[in-house]
Amino acid sequence: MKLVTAVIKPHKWEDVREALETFGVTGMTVSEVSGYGRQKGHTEVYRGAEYDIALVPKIRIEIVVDDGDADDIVGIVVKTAQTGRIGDGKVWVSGIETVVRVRTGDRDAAAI
Amino acid sequence: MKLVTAVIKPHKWEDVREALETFGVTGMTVSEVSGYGRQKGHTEVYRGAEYDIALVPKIRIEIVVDDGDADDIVGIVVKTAQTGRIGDGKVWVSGIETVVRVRTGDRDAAAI
Amino acid sequence: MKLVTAVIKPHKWEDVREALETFGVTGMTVSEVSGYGRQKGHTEVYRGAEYDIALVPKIRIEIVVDDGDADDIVGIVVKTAQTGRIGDGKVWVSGIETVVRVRTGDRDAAAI
Amino acid sequence: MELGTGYLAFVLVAASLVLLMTPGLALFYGGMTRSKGVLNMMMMSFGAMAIIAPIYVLWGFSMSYSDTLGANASGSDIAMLFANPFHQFGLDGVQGALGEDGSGALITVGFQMTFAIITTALVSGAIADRVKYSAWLVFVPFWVTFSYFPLAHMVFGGGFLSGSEGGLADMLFSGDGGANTAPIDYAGGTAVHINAGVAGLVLALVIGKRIGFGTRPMRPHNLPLVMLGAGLLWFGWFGFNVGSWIPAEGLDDGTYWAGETGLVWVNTTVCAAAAILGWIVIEKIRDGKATSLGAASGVVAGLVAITPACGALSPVGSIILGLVTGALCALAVGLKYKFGFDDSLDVVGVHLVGGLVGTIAIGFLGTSTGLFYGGGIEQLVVQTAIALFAILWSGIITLVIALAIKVVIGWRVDEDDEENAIDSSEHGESGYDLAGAVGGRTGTVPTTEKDGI
Amino acid sequence: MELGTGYLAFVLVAASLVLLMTPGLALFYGGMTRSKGVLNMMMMSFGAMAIIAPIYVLWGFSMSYSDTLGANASGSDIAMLFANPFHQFGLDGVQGALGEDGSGALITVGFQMTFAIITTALVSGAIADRVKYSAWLVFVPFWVTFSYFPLAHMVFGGGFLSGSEGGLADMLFSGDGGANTAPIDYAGGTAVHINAGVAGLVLALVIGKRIGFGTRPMRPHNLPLVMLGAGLLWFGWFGFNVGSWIPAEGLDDGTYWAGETGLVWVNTTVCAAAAILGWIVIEKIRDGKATSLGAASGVVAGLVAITPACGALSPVGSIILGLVTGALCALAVGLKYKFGFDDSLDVVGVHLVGGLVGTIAIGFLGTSTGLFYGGGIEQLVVQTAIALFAILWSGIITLVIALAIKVVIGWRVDEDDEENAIDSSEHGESGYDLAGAVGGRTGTVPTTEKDGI
Amino acid sequence: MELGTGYLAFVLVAASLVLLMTPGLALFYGGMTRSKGVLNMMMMSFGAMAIIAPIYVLWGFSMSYSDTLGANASGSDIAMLFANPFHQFGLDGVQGALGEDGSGALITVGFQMTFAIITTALVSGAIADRVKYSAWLVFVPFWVTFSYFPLAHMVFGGGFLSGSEGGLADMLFSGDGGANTAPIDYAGGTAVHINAGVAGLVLALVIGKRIGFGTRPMRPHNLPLVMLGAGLLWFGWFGFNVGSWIPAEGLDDGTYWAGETGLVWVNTTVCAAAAILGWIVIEKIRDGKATSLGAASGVVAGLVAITPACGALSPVGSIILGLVTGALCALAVGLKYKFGFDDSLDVVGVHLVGGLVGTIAIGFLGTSTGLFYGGGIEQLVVQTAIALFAILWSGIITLVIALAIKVVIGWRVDEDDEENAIDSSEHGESGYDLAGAVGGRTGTVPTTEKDGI
Ligand SMILES: Nc1ncnc2c1ncn2[C@@H]1O[C@H](COP(=O)(O)OP(=O)(O)O)[C@@H](O)[C@H]1O
Ligand SMILES: Nc1ncnc2c1ncn2[C@@H]1O[C@H](COP(=O)(O)OP(=O)(O)O)[C@@H](O)[C@H]1O
Ligand SMILES: Nc1ncnc2c1ncn2[C@@H]1O[C@H](COP(=O)(O)OP(=O)(O)O)[C@@H](O)[C@H]1O
Repeated sequence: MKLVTAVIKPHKWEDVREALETFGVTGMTVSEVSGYGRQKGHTEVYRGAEYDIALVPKIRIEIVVDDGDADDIVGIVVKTAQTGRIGDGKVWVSGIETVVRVRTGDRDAAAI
Repeated sequence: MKLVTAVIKPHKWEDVREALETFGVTGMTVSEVSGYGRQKGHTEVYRGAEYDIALVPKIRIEIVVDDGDADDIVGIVVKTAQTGRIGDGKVWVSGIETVVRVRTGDRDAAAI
Repeated sequence: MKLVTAVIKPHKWEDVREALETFGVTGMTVSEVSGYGRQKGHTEVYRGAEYDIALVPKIRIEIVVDDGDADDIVGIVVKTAQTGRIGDGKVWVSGIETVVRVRTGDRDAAAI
Repeated sequence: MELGTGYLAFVLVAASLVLLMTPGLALFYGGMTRSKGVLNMMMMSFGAMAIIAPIYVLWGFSMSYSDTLGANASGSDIAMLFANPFHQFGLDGVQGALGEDGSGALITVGFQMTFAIITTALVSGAIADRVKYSAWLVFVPFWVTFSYFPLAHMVFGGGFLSGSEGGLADMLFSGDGGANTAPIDYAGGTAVHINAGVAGLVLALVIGKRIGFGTRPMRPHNLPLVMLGAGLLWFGWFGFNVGSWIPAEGLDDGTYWAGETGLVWVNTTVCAAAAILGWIVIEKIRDGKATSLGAASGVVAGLVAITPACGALSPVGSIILGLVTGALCALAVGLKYKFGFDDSLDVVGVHLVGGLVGTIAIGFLGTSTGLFYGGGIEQLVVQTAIALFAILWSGIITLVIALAIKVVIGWRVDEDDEENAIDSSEHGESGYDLAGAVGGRTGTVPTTEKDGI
Repeated sequence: MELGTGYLAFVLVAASLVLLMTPGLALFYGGMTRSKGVLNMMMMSFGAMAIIAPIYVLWGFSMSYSDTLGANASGSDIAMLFANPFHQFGLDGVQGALGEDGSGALITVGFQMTFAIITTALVSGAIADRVKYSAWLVFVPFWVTFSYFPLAHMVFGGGFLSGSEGGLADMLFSGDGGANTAPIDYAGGTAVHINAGVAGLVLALVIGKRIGFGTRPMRPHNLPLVMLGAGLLWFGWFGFNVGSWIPAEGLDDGTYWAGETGLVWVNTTVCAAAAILGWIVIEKIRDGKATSLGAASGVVAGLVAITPACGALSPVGSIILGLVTGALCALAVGLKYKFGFDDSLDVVGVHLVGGLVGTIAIGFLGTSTGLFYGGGIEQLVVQTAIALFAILWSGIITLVIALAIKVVIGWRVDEDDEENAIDSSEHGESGYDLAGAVGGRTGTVPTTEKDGI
Repeated sequence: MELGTGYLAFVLVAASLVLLMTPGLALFYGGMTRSKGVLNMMMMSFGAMAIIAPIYVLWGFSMSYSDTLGANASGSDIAMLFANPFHQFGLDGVQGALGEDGSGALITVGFQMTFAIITTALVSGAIADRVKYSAWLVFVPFWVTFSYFPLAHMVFGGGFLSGSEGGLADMLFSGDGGANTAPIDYAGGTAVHINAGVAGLVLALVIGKRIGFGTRPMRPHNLPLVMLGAGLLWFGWFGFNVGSWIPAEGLDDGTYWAGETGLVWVNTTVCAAAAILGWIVIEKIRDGKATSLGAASGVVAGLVAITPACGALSPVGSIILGLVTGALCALAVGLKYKFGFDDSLDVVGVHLVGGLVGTIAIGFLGTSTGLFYGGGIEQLVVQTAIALFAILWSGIITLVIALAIKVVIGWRVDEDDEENAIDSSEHGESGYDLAGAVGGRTGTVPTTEKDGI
């Protein structure tokens, strides 16, 4: 099994979700995170004191997938989340040893 | 060392924590995330406009453990977080190369 | 490629970011999480009812790095985030198979 | 000085202030629930506004006051308990409609209407996070009609709990036609606070506990909202207490009005302030820390206690009442854990206890007739008697309505919905969506086929 | 009873209440936007306050009222539309400045000033989350000067939409000098609500939709804030309606004032309450659930509808008006999806529709002249005529100003900034930073070289 | 027109409005701190309410006003500085208690009490997020007693800073018994704002900076709360300024009252509005963007400046004052970074600077005696003199109290607690728990063994 982790722009989340659903991904875990990178943040000013807000909001998606699907899924995310502008995010893949569905105790392929 | 990642229902968090504590887990890192899966979200209506809220709140737990404990810990989480209803969540295990305790610089088994 | 995950005290975030920037890390993904461990939480009291708040706020940082940089980066985080007091956090390293930059489709070393 | 339009201008403002108390209460209560129930909590208050205002015009005013303000009642016994709901149905015959001689009767209607609303809304604090909204909307009109309007008539409308002939005080302390020791309840310790507090207790018992009560954390989700609510309640309470001044024979000129309203204003303020102190001192001793929830609760407890007493005490007496009430209520809110009833937001601990303390304290601290000022025991007995009667009346009426609703439609939402979020299951909404730039971390397209008109 | 200082004391309070409505509106609107636009939304209201208050002193009052309250107008035709802005420029010659004979004229100036502010602020709800703040600040003075001041003059200042000679009603229903059927608009159904509603519609059309309108979720980010805003608006509306009483010849004593203000107060309250019911009943039927946003919207819709009608209806008539308005507005807010214009926070569905319903309902429900009370068709025709005229006036003026701004400076912010967060791009701020102990999850050192003075 | 009850009805409302300012301030300040200190910040305001209201009844009123409102003072020199605290201790002998001739004295007591509360609460903005709550609760009674009551006596109670014989103005500008140029301070530029501003500065210096001041981000955590607070402050300020009208000999009828209160109302509003403009224009020029924090701050700065001047300026003069004050305060809030003192929420930049500008501007813009209106230099000198005296008095008194507390119990909380969260360490609470359905992301079972009564 593989774990695909994607960090994308927030307003791309809906598109990515739909594309993945179409492909057949039935589940994922999503969190709101902040990104730091080439895309610079912005400046805020409170009573004349400037704050350099380095972080930009991102959505982080974790998808546990069958080994064979990982590449396709990375491809789909990259394609759908792409705007071509700095800050589109990253996707990475790591191996996992096992995954269990809490409800049933099913393992691996049966668990996702 | 292994990393056990569990995504569970929020109201099970207390039970899971207690069961893990009893087993001897001394630390974990917890975050609030949203889950997408078989368990469907709900509908919200604002001035007649319907929103299909696809995501449901989940708790995500990360536990770095000794290789030998991973199976037991997965078992405990699955047992305690189970309600038998759709949406109970997933637990997955991946290998990690090293872990360091920031306070002391201790590594691996000594770090957790 | 490696993934370095660090869980640190919130008020150390700025220092860690600066140190990593100096070292040459150009990107990372940050989230607000809660930690459970030796550092105990605190007690809150609402109309006489006591709540044992077990979790303490932490910052979680994920950095995808070249294999060769992982150790240095762990070292930098440990050094900068250290206060010597309980609750300084953990850093762990795991292997990842690939990383892609969404904007360009570049892979691995070129992606970070 | 003539009473003039200044007095009526103040009552107009007072009515507006008391109306504001209900949204204020919605914030006070809403901030205290868990975030998944904030809207349901606030909607109970808004629902009370929606239903009671029209009812008050239709039969509420008539049932509370028509005998005394309109034509005379028949003098029958039942008229000691409530007035004829149909006598001035729809405000028929109440003077002040356009083009008529004014006399300000409609100003009074407005002012009294707001009391009926806030009293009912107060009850909702006992049953947070677990009740069908429809059940609440059914409860409201029955309860206000059978518990509040009668008690308002008895206390303010010349009925059984006022000083009137044939009333409770008359039974106790007037022999053959002599003047009795009139009960003192300036702005509603009995009809408002004891009434709401008892109703809260009965509902909490009939409806049962929230899932996880006493075992899962249920802490306030937004304390600045609670403090804002407390601030608005304090502000509104000036309408409540100061606006309750009524011209009595021989005491109806502007000079007397200025003297008494000034006293009521000062008493109201210092009692609330002192009750903050009373509450947080107990907290400091018991829990080690003075909390903001304690301060906000102290404000309300002090205001509750001074409600019946605001015209009868001296400012120094009001400080004492505040200190005592704050301390007692701070202790009383723990009772629900001891006895195991889930009065979620402490309607009992604050309104029943505070209302009792304030009502009975007049027997001690009242400057004309209180024990500490050389008065006899009579006032204390009368005050205790009206408090007990209000407990009985409210308890029985509430129990009957609550059980009827339990049997006929049921009170509780589905267990799953309660666990998940009552805001979502009952109202199809969630209180907050604060995530920075995501604009809703969730959700898809609004169904634009929805047709509108 | 003499009118005395009580009447003026109430107007002073009323002015303060109406002033509070604008921050209340800022909360009501602000809570309804996405979190990334809450500050921009609130700033539109605060900007209206900043600009209009000084303008009102400079030429606003003069342009609305100088002919009638100051010296006489020339009686020219243009004087039916607006008064001379320079006649009392800077309040020159308005009595009541220090040391002069008072007469309360400045109290009236204050009261009327707040109407100009809130009316303009209402418009901003139609254009949430996408407009340059500078464009809004340019729009405000032009719109208030050419749309609001003239309509205020026409309706309240004895101009074309009042019952005056040569006015619209006079054209319709007075033959040779006989009395006409005077239009009824107690506190501004036309000049305030229809005016703001039409302006909102025109702006929404000229400026265009938010990116993602109808396809991306845009739900309210903070509903307790919305309900708080609704509560403050309700409270402030007592100033708006009750404070609008004006002594008329022969009806200028305190008794009449007390009668009518009491009626207005009660009507205002029951109409708002009934409109909650009307709104949530429709929701229950259509969507299955009564929402808090619906209740808050019902409050405002009911208050809008009763604004012109509050002195002309009976309390029971006001309940009916509330029920109808609540239901109609609940249906009307769906229109924007059907017709595809992005009136973001439903200024059209609530203020235009509510204002029309209230203005026209007087033709049916008015107790003196309404159809249901045996009046003829005249009042209904007159009411419809003034409503249509207000729509036309506001529509044309707004269109001209909106197009001019579009051409000269442009309305929309950069697309990226709109996607990202308008609060950040236009104001350099973000609404919330709630993260527990982080103290800002982001950010570096404030630039301490900033020099201050 | 007689003054009648209308005037007193307004003062009752005004007292209520000013009371509301303190919760309003708690929101304004609370929203500006980091989220981990919001409750502590709000509790400083609520603590001021809790302590000062009772104190005011006990000795505050007597110490401020007893000589002038009660029996005559001895005429001694000290009586120029403060009145006898024991003369009317507990309001003993203040007329208006129940059954007495009213005359409204207690209404005045209530009104003045609220001034003492808000003035003290203002100070807390300078010391956010780092002070032991117990130290604050000790500071409050000493400061209000030795700094506020005397200054109130001097300015409002006929003492050293009023126009009285033997006063500062008399020393400067009256030769042998001739009339002096009376200082003008309508509602408290000196006693309230300069006093609070100086106290804030002294405390900030004595107590020291927050850990991380100038190096770590410390931005407002909830700006809608700040804007709500600003809105409530504006609303309450109508009570503050308009309610400060006092009948003077020969100027005590209703007509005069109506004229002057109208002027004060309009001046208050336009000055606040213009100060928004002044502030955001500076921001636009300096920082490139108009911020909501700037607008909210402008509101308060404008209100501060008009406080002393509201009865002395024309509406156009008030607009000018607002523009100037808004701009100056926008620049002044940067000073703390330059000089390195941590006046956390800018009590100095807003209240001291705004108070000085308003007080001194009367010397230029006062319509009777100001330089720009052909008056001499006297008024300007007198205004400057009273401002300087207030700075001195407040500075010395505050310094003594602050140092005493530093030595005896210490001001600062533990460093760890400050880093972590003062809300938790001082009050055992946290402001928000908004996490969707978790109901507290943290926490275990409430200790149900807690016993209650
Ligand atoms: N080395 C990294 N490890 C983890 N996350 C990263 C890394 N570099 C970038 N990111 C994430 O990807 C996001 C986009 O990166 P950025 O450098 O801004 O743009 P781009 O990927 O288009 O070059 C960042 O906001 C951050 O969340
Ligand atoms: N493939 C997946 N990868 C990551 N997380 C998943 C995946 N599938 C499900 N999840 C997580 O598990 C939760 C429960 O999954 P769901 O399909 O709703 O129910 P169940 O696990 O009982 O079949 C989801 O809300 C989501 O957070
Ligand atoms: N086994 C673990 N797995 C994952 N995270 C852990 C683990 N142990 C501790 N942590 C994280 O590290 C933080 C610090 O750990 P703690 O035991 O409190 O102190 P220390 O690391 O100084 O001994 C915790 O708050 C938690 O977020």
